[in-house]
Amino acid sequence: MTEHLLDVNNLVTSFRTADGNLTAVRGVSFSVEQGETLCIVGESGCGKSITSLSVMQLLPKNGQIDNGSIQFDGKELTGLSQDEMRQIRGNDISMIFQEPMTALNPVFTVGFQIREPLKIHLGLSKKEATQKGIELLKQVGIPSPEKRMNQFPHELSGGMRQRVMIAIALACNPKLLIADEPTTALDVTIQSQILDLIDDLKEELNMGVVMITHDMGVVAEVADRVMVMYAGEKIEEGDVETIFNHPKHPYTKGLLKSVPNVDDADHNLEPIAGSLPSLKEEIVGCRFFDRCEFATEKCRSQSPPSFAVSEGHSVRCWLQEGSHDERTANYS
Amino acid sequence: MSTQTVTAKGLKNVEKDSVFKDTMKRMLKNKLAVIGLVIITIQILLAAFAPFLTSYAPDTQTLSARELPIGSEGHWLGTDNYGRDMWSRIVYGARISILVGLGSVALGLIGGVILGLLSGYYKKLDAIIMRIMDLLFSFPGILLAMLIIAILGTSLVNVVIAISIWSIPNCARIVRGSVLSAKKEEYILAQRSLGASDRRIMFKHILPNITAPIIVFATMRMATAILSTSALSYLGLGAQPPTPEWGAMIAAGQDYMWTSPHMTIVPGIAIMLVVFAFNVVGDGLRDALDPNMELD
Amino acid sequence: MMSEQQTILKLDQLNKHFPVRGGLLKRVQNHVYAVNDISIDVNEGDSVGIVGESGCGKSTLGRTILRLEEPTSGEIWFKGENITDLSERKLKKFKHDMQMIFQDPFASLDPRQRVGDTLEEPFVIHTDLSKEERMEKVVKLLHEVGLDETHYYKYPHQFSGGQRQRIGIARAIALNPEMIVCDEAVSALDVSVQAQVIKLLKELQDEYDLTYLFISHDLGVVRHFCNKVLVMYLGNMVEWAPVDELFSNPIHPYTRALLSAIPRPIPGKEREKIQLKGDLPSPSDPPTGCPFHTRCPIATEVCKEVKPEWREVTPNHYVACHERG
Amino acid sequence: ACTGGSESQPEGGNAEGNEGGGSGSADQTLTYASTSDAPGLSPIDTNDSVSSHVIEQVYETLFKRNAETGEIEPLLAKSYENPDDNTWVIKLKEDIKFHDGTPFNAEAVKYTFETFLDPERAAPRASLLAPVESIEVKDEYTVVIKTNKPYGAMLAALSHSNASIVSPEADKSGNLNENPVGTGPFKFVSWEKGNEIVLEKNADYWQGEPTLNQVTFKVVPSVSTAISMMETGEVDFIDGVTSQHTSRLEGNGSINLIKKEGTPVYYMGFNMEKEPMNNPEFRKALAHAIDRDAYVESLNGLGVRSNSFVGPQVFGYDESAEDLGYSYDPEKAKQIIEENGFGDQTYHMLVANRDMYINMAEIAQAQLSEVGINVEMEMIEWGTFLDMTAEGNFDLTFLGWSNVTGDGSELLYPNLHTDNLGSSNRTRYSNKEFDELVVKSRTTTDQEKRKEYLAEANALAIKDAPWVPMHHGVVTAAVVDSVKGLELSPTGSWRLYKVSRE
Amino acid sequence: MINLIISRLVQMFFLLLGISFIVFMSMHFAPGDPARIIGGPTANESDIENIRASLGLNRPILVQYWDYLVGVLQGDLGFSYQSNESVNQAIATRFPNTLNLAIASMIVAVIIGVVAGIVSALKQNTWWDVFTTTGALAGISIPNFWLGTILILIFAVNLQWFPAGGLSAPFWTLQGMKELALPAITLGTGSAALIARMTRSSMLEVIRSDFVRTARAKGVKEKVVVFVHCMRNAMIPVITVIGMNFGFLLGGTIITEQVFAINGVGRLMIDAIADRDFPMVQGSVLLVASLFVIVNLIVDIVYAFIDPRISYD
Ligand SMILES: Nc1ncnc2c1ncn2[C@@H]1O[C@H](COP(=O)(O)OP(=O)(O)OP(=O)(O)O)[C@@H](O)[C@H]1O
Ligand SMILES: Nc1ncnc2c1ncn2[C@@H]1O[C@H](COP(=O)(O)OP(=O)(O)OP(=O)(O)O)[C@@H](O)[C@H]1O
Ligand SMILES: [Mg+2]
Ligand SMILES: [Mg+2]
Repeated sequence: MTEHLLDVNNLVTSFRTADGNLTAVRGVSFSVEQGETLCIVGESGCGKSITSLSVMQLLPKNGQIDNGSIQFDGKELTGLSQDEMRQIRGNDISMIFQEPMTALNPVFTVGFQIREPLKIHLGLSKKEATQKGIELLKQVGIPSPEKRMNQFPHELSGGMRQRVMIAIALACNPKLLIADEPTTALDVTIQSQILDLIDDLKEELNMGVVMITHDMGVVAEVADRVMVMYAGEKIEEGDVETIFNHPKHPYTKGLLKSVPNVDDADHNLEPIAGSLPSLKEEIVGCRFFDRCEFATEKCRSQSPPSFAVSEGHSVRCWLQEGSHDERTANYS
Repeated sequence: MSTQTVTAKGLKNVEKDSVFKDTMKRMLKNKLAVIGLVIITIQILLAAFAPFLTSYAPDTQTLSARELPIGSEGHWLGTDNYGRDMWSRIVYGARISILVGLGSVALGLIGGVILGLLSGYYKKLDAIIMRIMDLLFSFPGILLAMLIIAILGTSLVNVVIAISIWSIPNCARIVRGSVLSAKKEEYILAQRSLGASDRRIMFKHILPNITAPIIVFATMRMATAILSTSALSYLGLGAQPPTPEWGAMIAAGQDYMWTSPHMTIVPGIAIMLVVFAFNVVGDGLRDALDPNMELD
Repeated sequence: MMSEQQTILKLDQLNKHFPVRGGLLKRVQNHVYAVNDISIDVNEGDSVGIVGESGCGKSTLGRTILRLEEPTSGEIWFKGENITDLSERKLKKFKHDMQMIFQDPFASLDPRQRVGDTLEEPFVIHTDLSKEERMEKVVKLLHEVGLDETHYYKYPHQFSGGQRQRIGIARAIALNPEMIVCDEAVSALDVSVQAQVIKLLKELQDEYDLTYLFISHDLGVVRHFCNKVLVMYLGNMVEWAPVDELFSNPIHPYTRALLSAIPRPIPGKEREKIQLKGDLPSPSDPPTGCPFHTRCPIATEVCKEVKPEWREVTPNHYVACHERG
Repeated sequence: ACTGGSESQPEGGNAEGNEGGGSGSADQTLTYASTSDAPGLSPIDTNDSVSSHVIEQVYETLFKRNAETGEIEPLLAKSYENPDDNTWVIKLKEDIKFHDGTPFNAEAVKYTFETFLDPERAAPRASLLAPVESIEVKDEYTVVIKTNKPYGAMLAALSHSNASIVSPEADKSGNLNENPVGTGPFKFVSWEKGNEIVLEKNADYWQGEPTLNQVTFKVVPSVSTAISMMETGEVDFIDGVTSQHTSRLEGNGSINLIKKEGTPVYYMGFNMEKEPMNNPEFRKALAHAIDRDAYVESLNGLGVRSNSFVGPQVFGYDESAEDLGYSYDPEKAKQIIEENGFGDQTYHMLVANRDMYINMAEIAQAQLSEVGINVEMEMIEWGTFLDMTAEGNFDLTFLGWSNVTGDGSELLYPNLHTDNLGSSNRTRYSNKEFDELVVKSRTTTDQEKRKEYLAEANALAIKDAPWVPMHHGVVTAAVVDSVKGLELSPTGSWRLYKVSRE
Repeated sequence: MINLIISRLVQMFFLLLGISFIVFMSMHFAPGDPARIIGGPTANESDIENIRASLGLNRPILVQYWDYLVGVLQGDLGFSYQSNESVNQAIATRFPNTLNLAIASMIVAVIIGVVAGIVSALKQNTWWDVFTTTGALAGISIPNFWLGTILILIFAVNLQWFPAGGLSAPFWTLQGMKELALPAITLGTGSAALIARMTRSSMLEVIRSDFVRTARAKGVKEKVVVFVHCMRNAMIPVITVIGMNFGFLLGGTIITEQVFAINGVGRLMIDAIADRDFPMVQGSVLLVASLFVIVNLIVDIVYAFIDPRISYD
């Protein structure tokens, strides 16, 4: 195994609730290279955000990482103290959140919020930080940045705020950018601007990017590699062409068929029946079992391991057992 | 789609979930709220069974047995300056507190809810009603009550009226605020698009959905009402002697604080406990009444 | 989808402006021009997609048509009758025929009412059915949208988003309406569920001959679901055409930009993107002339001053643009 | 020659007046706490006990009642004589000056009394000198007062604090209410309304300099707080202590509780104009029902048990009255009540919300209910109480009369005489025979005769029982140890001239 | 901002007009005749008529109200029936005491309330939380006058740390502060408890919000997260409570002034109501109501400073 920028191995994250422990992320492993975009897709509640928050160690109070390792740049992140983690957050790893409306503090100016990471991690003076902040705003394409520095978030439009978020995330030239549905709340025209922006910046700064989304269109547009999650598990991973053109997991296939195609009016929408299982449900077998048209008895009773279908393409489905004997329990 | 043969009769076998049970379940997880419920239950039981729980009438005087301390024979909570049994007075006082609390809160709610609904729902009425509420609101509560009692005369009933009038603006504001936000909810819009009448929307849909803040307000207000009655009694404007109202008991006992502190401390603790109980129950309800909240 | 079909809805110069109050005496200081001069004809059985950016007045248009908002001016004709000024009472009979499905499956159901009661509501309001009969109707409805009687006594919070949306649909179809306004009816749903709901809506349309006004910002869904599309920008009509025509031959620069911005679920497909400058202007302070000129890549001097006319470019394809009209 | 019929006033019960002395041991200052502020400081324009406490330190009257003997003695007057029943020739002391330097002389007396009687000025206590027809200056130090009919209570009236002599200059040029000027041992310094009035010693006082340097009258609405303030040394003196505070005060070694039998009388009154209160049987039954011994006992020594309306400390009292009246006999009460069916209705008991009356009312109510009389109590503010009793809007009520002049006719006349129906005669008692006796007691100057008339009238009223006398007052004051020389008069008033701090 | 102030003042004008009308009418129709109180128990009907005439009480009520109003508009609140003191004067001497008391108790309440609220929010579900929550609830539940008396007994009489009553020294002196301490605690406790509860819940809400997560993701220190990012947002609802509470405090002064022998407007008011001293009642009620309006105006202005989203133009 070569050293990756981020290497997550068998991550298990759970929540303490009144009804007992809920495991939201179940043994997920993935890695990200420099200059590479990994997209995590999956339906609402499948654990995408929790996976990324685990990496940042910003889980809600009742959440905890139960198992697994997170290596960043060769350094193990689990077990770091809050203070050590703070050095990394906003500096080496940055994160952008879904809601541009609420992710910025409404009572502080844009300038204040953008100066903060610069002062903390780069030790800039207020004046230097202001200079740098203006540059950053310019970099993310905000017109008249000097004026914006003194404005409050509510005075900016949604797209503008998301750009500010990106500027803040990029302030310290992070090696890894995690973007949790950065464009879901935006209009398509704005979305396309933001996606382009992230892509350009990635190229420019040679960052690794983890992009979380449920929009297959976005995936196709920005991803180098794709990881599909279902009910807390990674069920398929591969490079973007493989996932779109040769999906192996029935869920991935279903997902692709559920997306209406703008360019093809006759595209036959085929919904996947049923809905996500609840996290509370104890499931011994495959978690997709009751929605899967190919399900067998084995699927019900045994949880499938990860099968490597080809170089860099792994699928967690019993259907792959026969066709490929090479079996890896743990993909790395 | 499954079989079409099932008719409404099939419904008989279907289990119903109840909001009440759910709410109670959530409430019972909140320890403080449970303590509060227990205190309130005890108070209600005391009030209901007062004659069976006491061996003296609350206003029977024994001038020869004045100011007996706690633990005296036959009077485990002692007696007051007229030789009246403190326990009887506390137990009968529970009735008064409940009546005053319930009465004033109920009256206040009726006024407040109606005004709040109207002003939240009808923009045209809003300005007028809210200005009147502002007017009432800008009087400090006790002062308003004092003025009302000055006009109506001193009696427990008038205290109830005074406190309820003073609750109205508060209640109306809360209701109005909730109505304003409920009105914008899509399910209300849905109701309108079905062609439901305003009255139906207000009382069938908006009102049930704003019960949470109203109930919370009511429980908290019970506490305030009990406290205010006692403050008015302290000023001589509340319960009439020999009514064993707790606040009046404290006020009367103040002068004996030095020699017979139990005369103030016992009713003082009674008030504190009940006010505390209503507050924690109110708090607990606030959390428990949110239908979207999962059981956690 | 020929025009020999009956017109069910006709909008004539429909406007909806919200007053903005302020100042000392709370006087009207300005207006939000949410819907401006919308005129279209919708035929029976049509599924009309209404698309545009957030805040461009789609929802307001939908609500105004259903008379949930009072139109500022213009006329609404439904089934040959002018319903613009009908009183609430007279309007009630039309409420049978026009229904709405809402965007937020969590907000559109009364959280304090059992699902059964929610679904009985239309019958209580509009019919004299007995409780028993109503229950029977409701059970039938539940089956129709893919649920069953076990859900009758449940509360909305016990359902998933997709199921709730089905309940919303059941409520909308309860009285056998002829036209349903779907305001972002599938936007909040996951793709797999979204597909389920779209399928359901289509089935219902086939079964009951429904007309849909389908408000959406997802052009993929619109393409799939609708047969006509109205593109709106800042409260104004920009382009109005049959769906295939619009997607294959978009004329207005805004429509083009919109189409080009949609991410296609086909990796590696390079396409020419038309990036728009800046953001949507404020609807309370719309630009003069063509509302789009501030962001238009091909705007000229005329566009700044003169509002373009509504022109039929090719049959049934209308557009408002000076340059491409 | 000393009797005084002066007016008395219904006891407010709460208006405690006390004086206090300054704190530090040698520091000759005193702080007195009262529950309310004085409405004014002019003897002419006020009519209440709080004001009179201050007035009595600043002003002086022509005569004063000796606190010990109860005799009336000259103060600013040197002597007096009655050439006839309607003429009072009063010689004045010489060389006395008001605080503002104005000399005290016959002109000042004439001015004061004429102003007092001026209908324009509408002095609230003008009735005190109502029989006066004219005031003449005979010479610099002699005044002649003429009355239109013999006035038995003249000296008592002239010793009433409202008949204090004021500086004519000060009254003409300023407002005595705000800026009092008299001849007394203390001079006015300042008044912060609602908070405190400060007096300082009058170094030129004609009887010699007082010991106290400064006196502060502080307003402390809560008696309990006032006592706390005595314990922390912020207050030196309070008066009008009620029974609930006695044990706390007595328990404190550094506070002296002074008690003295006094002139006030407290009673339960019937509304004589209403059924069945106008029935003597009813009143008799209720009088039998109330255990006044137990009640007085519960006052912790702050009340005197007596059947008489005219109290033991009041001129006109006769011991034989104790054998009259109706003693505690609940059986008899029950019997009368049953026979007459008095128990069938609920009676409206109107009570002013002042501690003492509430106390009486609570006890009376409990005892009445034991004999089958159902009473509903209405507690109201003093102001409304006056209104409602004046309108006769009650069945039973409780009242008191402090009797500032200590003279029986000034109790019986205002409270029970037919003339005063609708004003101070709140129980609406009217008895011709009684009226005649009272008038005689007022117009006779022979004190022995007066005493007989009063005793007779008293006996008559006791028999008719428009009142059930609850108790006769004990005037009280509590002072911190270091305060010496305070003398309480039976009317509850006090002077600080001889007070000192140790 | 200027707009807000002007419009509030205009609103206040009408509010006061309404209040004065209601109070005027209700006092006049309430039982209890000021003339009889002044006349005292010995006065007869004609005396009382004279007094009524001298007070102008025998004129038609609307004429009386109009005259009163004209006076008020000229800044003259009339004269006390009881002591003939000018109402302006009476209020001017007592108001500073009430204001000192109210402000001191507000300070007590805000300090205790905000600190307790933050502690219990940060230590949610620990016994710190239980302790402060219970304490706050107990604070709400104690009757004012009871607490006052107990504080006097403990801290004035027994420990002799503070005086038992009175307010004479200016508040900036040590003596003045000592005098204010007990009444301010008595009066502030209830509000402190309310503020603590509000602070706690609003803090908890803010702590869970997205922008706090953003701040953490930037690597901001926890202390800064809490005291810079959370505090200011959490204070927004708390400030409303503070404003509302001021009315409650003003009401509370009535009792506190009574217990602690403070010569303030509250006491003036009860005495005036009891004496049916209409001009005094009117004047003090108008004062208290305007104070309430002004405080809430200040609250709204403070709002705009704390929350940039609020603009009043
Ligand atoms: N604080 C929490 N306590 C308990 N469960 C939680 C908590 N936060 C999240 N979960 C649960 O964890 C699961 C995964 O949540 P996550 O936010 O990662 O989903 P997601 O894939 O990001 O979904 P979305 O697309 O809606 O953002 C969900 O089922 C959610 O209910
Ligand atoms: N009740 C109202 N009062 C004032 N302005 C309103 C009101 N309702 C809507 N608006 C304004 O009208 C404009 C159009 O709103 P509308 O909700 O119709 O947009 P939309 O196209 O549905 O947007 P979205 O896609 O975000 O739902 C917006 O600028 C909105 O702020
Ligand atoms: Mg997420
Ligand atoms: Mg919308």
